Amino acid sequence: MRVQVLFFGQLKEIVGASQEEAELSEGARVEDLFERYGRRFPKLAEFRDSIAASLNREYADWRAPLATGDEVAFLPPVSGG
Amino acid sequence: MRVQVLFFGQLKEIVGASQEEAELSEGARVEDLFERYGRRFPKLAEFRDSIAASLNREYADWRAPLATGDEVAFLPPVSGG
Amino acid sequence: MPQQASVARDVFELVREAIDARAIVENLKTPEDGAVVVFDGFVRNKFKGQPTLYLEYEAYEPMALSKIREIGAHMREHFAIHRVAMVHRLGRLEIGETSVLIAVSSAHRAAAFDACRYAIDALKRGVPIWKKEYFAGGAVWVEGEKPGQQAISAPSSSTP
Amino acid sequence: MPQQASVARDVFELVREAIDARAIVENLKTPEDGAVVVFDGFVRNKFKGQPTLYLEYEAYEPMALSKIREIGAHMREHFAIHRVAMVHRLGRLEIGETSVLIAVSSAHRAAAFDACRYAIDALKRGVPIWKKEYFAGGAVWVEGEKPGQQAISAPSSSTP
Repeated sequence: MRVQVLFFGQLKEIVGASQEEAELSEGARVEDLFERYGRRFPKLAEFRDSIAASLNREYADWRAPLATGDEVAFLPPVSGG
Repeated sequence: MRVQVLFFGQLKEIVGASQEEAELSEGARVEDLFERYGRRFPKLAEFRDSIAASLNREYADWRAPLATGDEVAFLPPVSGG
Repeated sequence: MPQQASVARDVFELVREAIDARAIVENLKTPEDGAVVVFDGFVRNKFKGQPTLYLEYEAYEPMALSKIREIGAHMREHFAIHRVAMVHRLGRLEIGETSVLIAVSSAHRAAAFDACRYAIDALKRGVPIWKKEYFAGGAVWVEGEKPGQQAISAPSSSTP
Repeated sequence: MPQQASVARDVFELVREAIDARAIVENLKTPEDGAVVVFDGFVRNKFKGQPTLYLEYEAYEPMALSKIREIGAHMREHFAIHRVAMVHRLGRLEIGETSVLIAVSSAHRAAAFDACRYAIDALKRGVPIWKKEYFAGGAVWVEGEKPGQQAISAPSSSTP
């Protein structure tokens, strides 16, 4: 299945892209997607505990299962306001 | 001794004046001054419990002693803001 | 070295013309702050269900101004704020016009919120200002609370 | 018969131009209200002691807007308020420029204060927006809090 992956703030700078498509095997969860990027970008993995994940623009559990067409985003600590 | 007496809001309308001079005997207190006006304007006396008094532009006790040249004001419930 | 613009210039005023909220707030902001909290109180179109035509504010002006300044001093003493503006309008006001504007700047928002709330509570209970509502059928002096110093120096539990 | 002007028109926006606080607040006021509380957050000239040149905000825009709307819905549900405006600016901002404006109108001031404070707290912890500070020597993404839904739906004890 294919999902959209979005990166913001410093995560975007680590990955060098704000948006990518990712091909995953059936049954993959949000955390699997993050781990894949963490292997490619070890610095990203360090952020794991301070990052929130969203699935289709709602905050999501790391164990949430993915489906084709989903939009996943990795959100570093926010600083709006 | 002579003191200035000020009335505001509905008290001013009851008394029909915003400012008067009053001649008092030595030793008179704020409450004596108010009682004098209460006798002249019985409607004023009814307000006694909801009125505050000020002496020289500071909130004052009803038992505060007066001196010549003092400025006394009778302040009905406030409604600024 | 502090910039000129950062010199504290608090504003405490009773005015008879329209209150220019924008000018007051912009004047208050300095680059050291990060937050301004503003309370804008304005004339409602009804009083106890009856349509208001307009209203008039009067004050014991010298005492009112001195009490407003005391509120400002209390704010500085109790809240970590930077600058304060408190302006109350007197005379005739039409529906929707601002009667009171309180603006507080600070580096951290909690202090500005707390101080602004204290200020309007203290003003409404401790500053000698009176409001008269005019209706089609007549007029009435609005009775708020019996005024007193404790509203300024020892505000109730609704404010920290 | 209700006036046209009194129809509730809440404003929830992400903008890239200067925020016109006056227009937003004036648009919010209706004759039924009596109070508006405004929070105006603007760019400070320093960050951790270092002089800031300017800064940039970015957002996960569709999610940020939807979370801002959720904050508005939560405000209506929990506070007796009349109207709400929440506007956040994105892109490059200079020192002193407003980054966020929240305005809340109500008949009674306590509700407007409580709702406005909840709104800025929830926005700062629950809305995906990020700030990058630019200094003479470089730039840094400001790290606030780990975001999450609980900032919006179950705010901490600092707000009622």
